[in-house]
Amino acid sequence: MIATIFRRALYSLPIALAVSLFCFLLVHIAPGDPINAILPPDAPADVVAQVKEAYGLDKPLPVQFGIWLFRVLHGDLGRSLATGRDIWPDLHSALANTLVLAAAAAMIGFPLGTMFGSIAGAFRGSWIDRAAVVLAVAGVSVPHYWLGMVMVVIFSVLLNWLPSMGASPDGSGVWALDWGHLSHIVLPAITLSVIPMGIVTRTLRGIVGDILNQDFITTLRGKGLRRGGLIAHVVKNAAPQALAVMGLQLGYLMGGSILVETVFAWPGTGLLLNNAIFQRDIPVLQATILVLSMFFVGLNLAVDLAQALLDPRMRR
Amino acid sequence: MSNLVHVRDLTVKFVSRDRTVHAVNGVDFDLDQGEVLCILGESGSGKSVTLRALMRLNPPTRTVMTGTLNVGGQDIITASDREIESIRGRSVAMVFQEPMTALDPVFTIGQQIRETVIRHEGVSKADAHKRALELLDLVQIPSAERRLAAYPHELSGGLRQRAMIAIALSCRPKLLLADEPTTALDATVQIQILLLLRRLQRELGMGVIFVTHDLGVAGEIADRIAVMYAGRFVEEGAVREVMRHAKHPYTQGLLGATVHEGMRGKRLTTIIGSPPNLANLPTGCAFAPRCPSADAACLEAVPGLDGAFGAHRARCIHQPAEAMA
Amino acid sequence: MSTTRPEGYWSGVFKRLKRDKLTLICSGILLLMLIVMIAAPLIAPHSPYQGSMIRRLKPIGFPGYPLGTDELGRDMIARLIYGGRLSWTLGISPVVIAFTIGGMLGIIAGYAGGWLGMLIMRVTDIFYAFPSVLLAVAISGALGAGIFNAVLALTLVFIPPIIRVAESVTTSVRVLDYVESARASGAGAFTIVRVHVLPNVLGPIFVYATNLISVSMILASGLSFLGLGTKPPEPEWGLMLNTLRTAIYNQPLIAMLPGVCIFITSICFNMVSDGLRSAMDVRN
Amino acid sequence: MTLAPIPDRGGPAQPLLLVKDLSKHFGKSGSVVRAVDGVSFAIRKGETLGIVGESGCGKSTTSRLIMGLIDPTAGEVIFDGEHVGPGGLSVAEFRRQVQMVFQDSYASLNPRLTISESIGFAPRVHGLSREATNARVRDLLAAVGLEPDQFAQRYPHELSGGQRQRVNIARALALRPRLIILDEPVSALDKSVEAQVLNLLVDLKAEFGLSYLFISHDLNVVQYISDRVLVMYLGRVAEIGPVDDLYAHPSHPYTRALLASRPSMDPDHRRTTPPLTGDPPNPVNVPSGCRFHPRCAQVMPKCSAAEPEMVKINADHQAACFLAETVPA
Repeated sequence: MIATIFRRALYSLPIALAVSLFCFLLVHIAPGDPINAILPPDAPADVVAQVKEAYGLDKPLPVQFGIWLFRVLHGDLGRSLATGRDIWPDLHSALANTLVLAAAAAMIGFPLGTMFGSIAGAFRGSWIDRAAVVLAVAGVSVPHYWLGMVMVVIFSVLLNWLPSMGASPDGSGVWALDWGHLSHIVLPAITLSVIPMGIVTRTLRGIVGDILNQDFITTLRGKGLRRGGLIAHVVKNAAPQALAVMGLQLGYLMGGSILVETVFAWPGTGLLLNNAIFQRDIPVLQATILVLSMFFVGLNLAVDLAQALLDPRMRR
Repeated sequence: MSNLVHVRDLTVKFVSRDRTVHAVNGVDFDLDQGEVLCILGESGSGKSVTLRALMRLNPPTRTVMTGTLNVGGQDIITASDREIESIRGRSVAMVFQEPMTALDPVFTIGQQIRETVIRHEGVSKADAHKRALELLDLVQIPSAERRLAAYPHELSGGLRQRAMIAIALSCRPKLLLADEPTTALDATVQIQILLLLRRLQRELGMGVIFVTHDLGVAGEIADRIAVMYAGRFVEEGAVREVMRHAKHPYTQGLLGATVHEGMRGKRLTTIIGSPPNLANLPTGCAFAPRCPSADAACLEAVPGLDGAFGAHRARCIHQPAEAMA
Repeated sequence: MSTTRPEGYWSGVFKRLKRDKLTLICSGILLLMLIVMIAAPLIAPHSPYQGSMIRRLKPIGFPGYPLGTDELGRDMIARLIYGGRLSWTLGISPVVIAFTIGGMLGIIAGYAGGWLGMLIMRVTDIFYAFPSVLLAVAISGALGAGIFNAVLALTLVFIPPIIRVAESVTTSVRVLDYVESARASGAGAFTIVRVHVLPNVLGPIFVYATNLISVSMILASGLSFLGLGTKPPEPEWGLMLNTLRTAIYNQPLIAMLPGVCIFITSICFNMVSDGLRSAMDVRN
Repeated sequence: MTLAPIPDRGGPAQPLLLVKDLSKHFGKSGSVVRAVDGVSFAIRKGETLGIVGESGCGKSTTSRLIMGLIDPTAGEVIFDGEHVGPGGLSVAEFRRQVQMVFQDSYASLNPRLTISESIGFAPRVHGLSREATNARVRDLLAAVGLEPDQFAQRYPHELSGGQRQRVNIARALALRPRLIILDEPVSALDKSVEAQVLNLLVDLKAEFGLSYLFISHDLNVVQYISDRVLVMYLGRVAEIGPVDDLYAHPSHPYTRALLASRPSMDPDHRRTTPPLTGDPPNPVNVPSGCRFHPRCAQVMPKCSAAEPEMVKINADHQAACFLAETVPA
């Protein structure tokens, strides 16, 4: 088992390295001299020279990558062009807010998707199944940024029940668990939960349907097991795959919340990214994407390990 | 009515939106306690469906059953789901063809035996575990304690099938149903499983219904053989009678087509054509289109089984001269 | 056995599709939208660009402007029709390009295997380490706004998943006995791929790609919504949704219209893709 | 181009196919699967050589190695006196002379091609004109007992298993090969259809002057169709000999066990004890010495120490067992 963990962790190392290479190159695919992507256009000449030296911009690309990676590994993600401040503290609080939002959306989307999907899979061809399929297709087809606006129109503009912007009543970027903050998270969380709900519904419908079609289900029925006994078998067989899908979806929620955060002005990584794009603040863009994708790589590894833990056939 | 199994005019249909498949079309037989009946037939003959009907294991939403079907005094067709569930695995148990897919891959062998015992006898987990150990011993699986903790994929094909049999025997059933249990196994393993089943049947005094396509396997284990074609028994009788003095042209054809020792250099007799479409059966004898001795009379009505129950009888109006296989 | 006329694979697929009403309705809607967009100059009552300060944000049903006007007083019908042209192009072209490139690479990886297949698949793995929205935003964010950059970014997002599907389908076909038997007949790799592999793998890859169109429509409009795709004053559904955000207090219904168009397109492509999949499934 | 039958070269005494020390090891160091390990045999002109063995014995891998569908780890294939490979008979030319029929009749046919296109594929690849190919396809369909007008334009899913296997045989014949490798060709068929296909194979062999390599797990079928039989166990040859001699006087304990495992077909003389216990072992960890020794009833101390050489029992019959003795002719 320990060997498995070690081997899989080892396999994600080159991936992590390649991901950081991609993020490093983002600065270089941006049009113009990379120095202009790192420094404001009005930076004095000596600062330009100093930064060129520090980043090794006059050296060949592989060396530059080495220097950049070294800095990143030591926690130096660079400075923002727009504010001139260190990126990490801002990114840190934004990351926390995104995590809160993603977790809230997952807590809505996953259980609902699991419920709809399992019921649909268990009763293939029934009206419940058809309703769940329509719901799932609608969930994955809806432009969620538009859905966010619809929610705002209905619940904020027309009914005036819930706030439409920000993460907290006082406008600060720090989230806490109380009613004021909760009311702010309701609309963005519901909006964000629609896609994972659709996907989890679809996947679980497939998984449960497939399991119920397997020969061993006939064996179990032949042993006289009642519904409760059967459910235990279905759950244990479905768990590894279901977990994998949910893990990936959690990652997509983290990385994909940019549109919803923009609609609701939620002070997370998405909003940070949006502002960075708007101000062409490439260092912030780079740092945010690096951190989010590293998170995703780690999540993938965790999902892999959890799967191996749950499925005896994958332990090797 | 003291038979363990009593079946009269059993039909099983699978109904879907597009078509109706007549899988079983009037099967009659009795089985006594301690008797072994082999249902012999080719793919699509309805032999597995008949077997599953005895436990009502065919897909519940699409299956329509009619006739009389009585197992251990319980009417299977009219019983409630709850009654069926308490019969399954307790008084009637089944062994399947492919143990790899018939066992749950993410539960250990031990868990899969214990849950059956606990389900039907409500014993403690420790007692169920003790029973599981005894059962592995009974089916001759060595180092039982270790094997109980193993998952199906960790066992060889032969051990998996033994584990499957242990599960089936876990509540000492009166009737064991076996659906081609040796077909997926290697030759040297097949004979081990056959001999094991024969010994267990004798020791436990079970009635056994054994479905196979292999005449040789039937010859090793059966007391009686029923030959099935297009959802009907076309011939039924004691194993020696059927194998040596087959009455029905289909059985004779099957015997002639089965390759065995001493046939080298001879031309094999074959049955021309292929089996009928079960969604669209002919009105008369279903075998008539392939039968060498068929005539117009064969197409008029389905021939009945001649003779009394338990006797050697065939569903043919011509009953051609007895032929040696 | 009856002597029915032999039936090819595709005629069977079409026969099954004809029975699937939902798929037919959705294809009909998509076809109708396509015709309207192609015939835009003939159908649109006004120019999509010409605005007027005195006609700003007129409600639905306003005389001469059945769907009202936007925040610059431009006719919503014209902008929605012309916007569809751009949105569809932005949504569909990345999938088409990715289908071509990714399909080719995936089939090569699946059929050739070896170091080449390994290389292709490992590079694909790297792209899988990014959530798709993030990847699209990262690439087009670094490249800057513009239609070309948005299409490029989305193409890069869709190539890896298509490669994976193409590779796995090809690998499963390659080991089938009929391909082995074609190899045993002495045919060259190119002939085998053309006659035996392509006809059996293109269908599933194509179905998967149609499924991606729905995602691509949402992402493409999303990029424009973020200001990364089209630039004003070009009409594009995502961009329109963004600029109309200011109007959600006084004309909420008009502000929602572009999103409705994206939603309908996306859901129809999804339904058609599902319908195709089950029609092409031989098990049915 | 006419794709005429290829004339014989070395005369009747020269074996049609000679396999020398063929090996295939899968996997990397640490867990090597020795699927085929030093297998040698000959197929004579006009004969049927049967290969029997249980799952994992390497019989299917052997057939794929001969066909060149997988690359051997070691060994050589000689066809009619000529080495197959660089410097000898080209693989393309070899494949014109050797063809294969697989077990799964459905997976063996491209679902998108008509029967006629499937059979005509190989001749077209080898440059036969469209007209000549069509004529040949019709001849072949007739030869395997399928009415050309009725079947040529059909698709595989419209045919029964037996009909599909006839099509596969026709396809294997399309290049006028001299040797056909049949890998479990009747195992997936019902008994009544199996007999039809076996009769057909016997007829075609005479009609086209073929030799067969017939692979099966079914001892009865192999006995029926073969002239000589080769028994494989865990990637090695256990015994090889003329069918009557081998079935009547098996010299290897494994062959004896295999033969004794067959159902008796006589309810009055049923088997009473299983000839072997346990399953065939996994080829990942092969036992030392004689690979059969852990299951062998007559095991001796030296069996686990050294691997037995092939012992000549008589002119044509050999077994790899220390207990096998030469019988004076």
